[in-house]
Amino acid sequence: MGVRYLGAEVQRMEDPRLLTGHGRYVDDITMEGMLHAAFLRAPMAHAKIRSIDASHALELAGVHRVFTHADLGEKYAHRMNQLYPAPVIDQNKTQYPLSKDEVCYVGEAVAVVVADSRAIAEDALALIDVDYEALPAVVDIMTALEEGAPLAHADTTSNLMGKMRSSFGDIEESFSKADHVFSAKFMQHRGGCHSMETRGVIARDDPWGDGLTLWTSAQSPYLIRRALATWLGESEERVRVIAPDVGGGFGPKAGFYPEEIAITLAARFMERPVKWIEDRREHFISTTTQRDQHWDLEVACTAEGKILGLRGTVTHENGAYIPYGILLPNSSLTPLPGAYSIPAIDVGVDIVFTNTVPNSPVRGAGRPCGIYAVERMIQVVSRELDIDPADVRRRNYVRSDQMPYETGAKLRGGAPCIYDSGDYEALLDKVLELSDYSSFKERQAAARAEGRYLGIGVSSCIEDTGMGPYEGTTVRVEASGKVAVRTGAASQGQGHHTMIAMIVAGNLGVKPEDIMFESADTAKFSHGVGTIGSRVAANVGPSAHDAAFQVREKALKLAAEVLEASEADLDIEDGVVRVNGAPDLSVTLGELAMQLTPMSAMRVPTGFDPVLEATSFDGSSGAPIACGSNVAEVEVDPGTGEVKVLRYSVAHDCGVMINPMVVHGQIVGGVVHGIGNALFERMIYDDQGQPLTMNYGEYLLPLASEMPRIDVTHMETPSPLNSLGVKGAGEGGTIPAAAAIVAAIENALTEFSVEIDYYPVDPQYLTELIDKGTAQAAE
Amino acid sequence: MQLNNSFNVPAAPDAAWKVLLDVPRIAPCMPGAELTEVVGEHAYKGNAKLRVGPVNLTFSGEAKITELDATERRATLHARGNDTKGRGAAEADVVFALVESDGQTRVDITTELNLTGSVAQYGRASGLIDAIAGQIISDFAKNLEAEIGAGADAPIEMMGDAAAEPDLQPAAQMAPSDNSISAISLFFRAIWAIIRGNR
Amino acid sequence: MKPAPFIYHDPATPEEAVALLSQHEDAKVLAGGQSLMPMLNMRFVVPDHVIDLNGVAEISGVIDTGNTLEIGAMTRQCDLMRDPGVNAKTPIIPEALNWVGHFQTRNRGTVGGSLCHLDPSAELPCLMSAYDAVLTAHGPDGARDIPFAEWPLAYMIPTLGPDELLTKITVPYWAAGHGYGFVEYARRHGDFALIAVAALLETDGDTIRRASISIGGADVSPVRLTAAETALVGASLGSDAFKAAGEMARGIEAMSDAYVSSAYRQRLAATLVERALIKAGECATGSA
Amino acid sequence: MADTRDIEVIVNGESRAANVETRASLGDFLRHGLGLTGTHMGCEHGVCGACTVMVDGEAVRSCLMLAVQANGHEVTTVEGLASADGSMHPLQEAFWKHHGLQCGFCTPGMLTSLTAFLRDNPDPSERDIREAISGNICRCTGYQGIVDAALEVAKTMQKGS
Repeated sequence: MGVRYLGAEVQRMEDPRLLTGHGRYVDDITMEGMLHAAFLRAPMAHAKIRSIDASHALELAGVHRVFTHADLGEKYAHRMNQLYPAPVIDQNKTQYPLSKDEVCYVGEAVAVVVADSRAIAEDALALIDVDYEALPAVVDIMTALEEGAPLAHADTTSNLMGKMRSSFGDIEESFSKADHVFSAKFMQHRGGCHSMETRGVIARDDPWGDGLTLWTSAQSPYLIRRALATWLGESEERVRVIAPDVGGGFGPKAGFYPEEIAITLAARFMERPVKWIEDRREHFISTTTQRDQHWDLEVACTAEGKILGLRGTVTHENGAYIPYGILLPNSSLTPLPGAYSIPAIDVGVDIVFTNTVPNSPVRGAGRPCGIYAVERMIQVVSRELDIDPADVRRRNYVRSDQMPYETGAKLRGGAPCIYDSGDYEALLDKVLELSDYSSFKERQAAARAEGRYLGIGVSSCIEDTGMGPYEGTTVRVEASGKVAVRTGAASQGQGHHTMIAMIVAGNLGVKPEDIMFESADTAKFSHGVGTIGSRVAANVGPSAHDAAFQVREKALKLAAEVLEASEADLDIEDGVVRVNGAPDLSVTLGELAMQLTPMSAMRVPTGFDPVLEATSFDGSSGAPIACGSNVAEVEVDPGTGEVKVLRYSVAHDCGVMINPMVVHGQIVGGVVHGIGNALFERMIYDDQGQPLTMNYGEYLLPLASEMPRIDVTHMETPSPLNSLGVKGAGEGGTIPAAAAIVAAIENALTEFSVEIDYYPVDPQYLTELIDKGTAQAAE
Repeated sequence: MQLNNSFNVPAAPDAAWKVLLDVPRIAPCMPGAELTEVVGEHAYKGNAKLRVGPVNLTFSGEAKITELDATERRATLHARGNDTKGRGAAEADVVFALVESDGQTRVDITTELNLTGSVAQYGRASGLIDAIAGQIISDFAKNLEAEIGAGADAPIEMMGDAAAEPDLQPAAQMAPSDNSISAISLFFRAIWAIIRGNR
Repeated sequence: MKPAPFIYHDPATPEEAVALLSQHEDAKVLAGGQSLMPMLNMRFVVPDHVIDLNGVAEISGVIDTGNTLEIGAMTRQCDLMRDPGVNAKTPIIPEALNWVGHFQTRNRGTVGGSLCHLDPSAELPCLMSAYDAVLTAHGPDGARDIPFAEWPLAYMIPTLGPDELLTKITVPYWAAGHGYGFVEYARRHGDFALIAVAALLETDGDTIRRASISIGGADVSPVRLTAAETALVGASLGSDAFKAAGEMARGIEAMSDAYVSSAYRQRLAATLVERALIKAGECATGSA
Repeated sequence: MADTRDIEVIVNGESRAANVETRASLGDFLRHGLGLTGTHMGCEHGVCGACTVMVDGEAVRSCLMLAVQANGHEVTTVEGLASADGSMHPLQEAFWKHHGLQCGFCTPGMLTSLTAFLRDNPDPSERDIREAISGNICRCTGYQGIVDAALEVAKTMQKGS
């Protein structure tokens, strides 16, 4: 019982709707009397606002109002709240919904026009005259902390937002007893969100009726409800937030944005619904992104390549404000030992303000950076000691017999990071086999004979997923026989409907298609967290499992009474409770639900809850640690610097897979995102903080034409931390990808002694390294 | 971005200084620029036109002498304009310093130019936009050189009158008119030279 | 990202289009729209009038005159690619068009539109430069022919008067059996070329009789590598001559932008000129 | 006042008349003028491909065409791919089977693009398909399920013919 659909490749229930053009994304929603908004955004990275004159804009036919900070009034004159307060934040800079008197990045919202149509609202933007006094801008993190550097905020004395540190073990001893100490410095650049659906908000305020309702393209409607109600100083009871179909999230949609407040207030003041749909240019300059991290590391190891310690410093670019706490630097440090047993680590992070778009996690958050750092140091050890990179890894892995293994690092919130289960070496063996690693040298030699440069790169990762404690589910059997399932977990394409329906259907004994699924509407389910950090399956899975099980128990108990049979003799299939051995004796779940309803001429059984319903918040206790090993095979063309990814192999372990098809899709999509980070996606600012990469011809998202076929194999080591044994899968593809690609490129260009200290690796940079290597070889 | 230009004019620093302060007279030296209004002592309104490929920009704004040091013969002109169709803004601080050199005057012009908004946000044309701005300033310096040279021969009182009661007609039309093909062609050929020279 | 308001005109003949251009000062011509529409949507280009040529049927289509290929300015890129005559006599054109955007944009994009937009990286100007094509413009006083070498005036500005309309492009045929190679390097399929090279070779046995090499993406308009063309004439097909031509490309003028330096463009030009010539050499079957 | 035109367009087989502002894109007209919100606007500068529809059978970007330019033409959107009886197009079925979509935002453009592409290229290689959809950006799937779906449909079409 119960596991019927678990592990089955069930085609997604949300798909027919989406495939036939019947999805319902924010911009698809329209309502009577709705007005349209457009934002005037700061054109410079740092400036004082001297004055704003909207009089010409207001004269334009079809323009209803223009709101600036001053127009919102005293009640709404305060900065946004810190979503994730943390003691290490020394300078807690959050934005105003509309800039008050200083703008700190290009794209900061300064005013909002409300008009009959979006086009008219945009017409009006050009007619608003803002008098700015330009201030010096800081863009480069490597000089931002120097004496005399321009300040990102006029009222501060330093660009240092805060410092944090991950420190454990005896680092001095590790380094003093080491046979070798190697060092490396490298810059990591991660790009933006670029969900194909931009952000968008509709607000409707009905103070005498439904209260305030927000439709927003978001990952965490409950967080938005809480943040919005808190900012407004109003009760969450009167705020309803709905995330309808969301066209991709990837992290930046997990936050709470100035526009969500500004559109709410516009709707409130106008007493009409107001819609704002972010356009793609706005997305580049107003949706939070991940940016630069500079790492300066030293690794201590034995002559055999056993790593004893890792120390160094990180400079983390935070952007202009702190919309999302210190989640990024924190999640960069947490995975620092990687899949390895490293006795001592001491790495500090300086978190630095710049006059660029504020920082928030993008798929994987800081984990891809932390893992890249560890994997780079493994590569350095492998290169310097001339040991096969797979073997260096093998010598350092946390072994399965060491599980649960406490690394010494801390999860967010300060809980110890404990690797719960997994067999990292077995996973490596699987990926080496999948990628034909052992025969690569022959492939490489054959290609070299034809003048082609092939390279191979390995990377391993761990990932703290499934951060609990909960993401709840309610399961209720209706008299119709349909089963209503509600959860707070918002989906941006992860297939939550299907996953939860599979679990509930299996546990309860109904057909998946009889499940009516609703999620991400704060009015439909009391309390939720959000779809972040690969946490939904590991939390909503157990709660759906538990709630369905509870309903089943209730139904069986009631059926036993109705059918006058022993509970032990009952079973439920396709919504019908039958007595084993007496097929004629049956009652449907719908009839049982009906039975509990007080109706004339029907006896309501006593001793039962009024409805066949249960709500569970069972989740994960701690963070299940998923793991993966990847092998990338690339070809580099020294003539152009082009890197082609020929093959990409993944062995991944995210515990028990609920729907392997969905897991596969998450991994493949995640790898492609990681290849984008490694080779393509780069957001450039000039030294004045003007963003230069403002369209999809210049910001290079990975396309089908450059992506390889990605082979994936799985191990299923159950997590002991939740009832289903599942771990998260949403980011495990992305996290190790850049490390594997960069290692493969270096391997291809061994004869040029290429050492890469920056990604995304662009062809010009690579040709410069090749030419440098060629010149050195000639000397 | 900072741009530096220097040139010599065959006039005494005092004479050159007077011409320099006559903004209505020197404004037309800026390619594509025109003054439309005098709004106060040392404060003016005007337009500047610029074409970048298919994009025709007209910056409309104000110019103001913000610092004036007659003894050191240094002046700072602050100019700021918004594109009339909302595509961005240009802001410049132009420092003019006059130094005597062998009975003549060396004019040092330091321009701190900042383009903002969508006009400045196109990576593929970034090198080109810098070059165009550089060319405009360099043309301005050349035109100014000619103008100051010419002005040095004119009676100083005349120029004082002109400053007090400005004639908004360009004193000398050296700026290429923005829709004259040959002028554009010349202009861009010069820019190409700069782009190439910079590499 | 909606266009600013404009007055829309849809003339049916070139004369009507020219009349509209003469009449309206701030007018923009809309051909396939694959470059102009993004600029309108982003409000980089904010014209008072848009003159849509999609109803001007007579400037669309290709004619084989025997010695030349005449391409109507409004001929869609997809139609040019599919035309059997074009494939037979100017095979480099369909090969190069494969690199122009994506099939969806080629379904709307026109030959004339691309030539007038004159993006430094665009493939069609690079091709027309290699062919020394002649462009015919109609104005209020009738037609005039403009050799491609005189077509680019400045960065993304062709030699067209404000009231002139590009109507036709004439491409002189190269001898049957000529070799051709079109190579480019862009970061992703369909992206702006960092460097594109079109190479044409006529041969007599193993001897090169005539060569044309055009490099796109390096400078603000396509660059002909005339010195290498001259050097190739009389040389034998083969790697030495092609490598030498590539080395000459290393010295061309090239732009820098936010993404790549002029030095990288020069290095790339050297690589790609050699590769384009190798391709051209391989498919030259002898023209005699 | 706004410059408008009366247009008549056959959309998914049905004649639709409307008065449109001349600056309105075809995509915005389909979505907001006709309520056919299956066509998605992802970038509005012609790169992402989400807004792809078929005009007279050819796949085009509906953000790069004015609504007024569709006057007198036939437009097919994702809503018009399924049969009249509601059964999905083979490509839609294959996307479903191969997990060719996650968030579903790029999907309409993928489907319209591939419908036109496979009609004209019935025997494509994987490489051909990858190039064909290189003008359609998907941030979720890594493209593999989409490519597999298209390959399967092509194979079925081959057998059927």
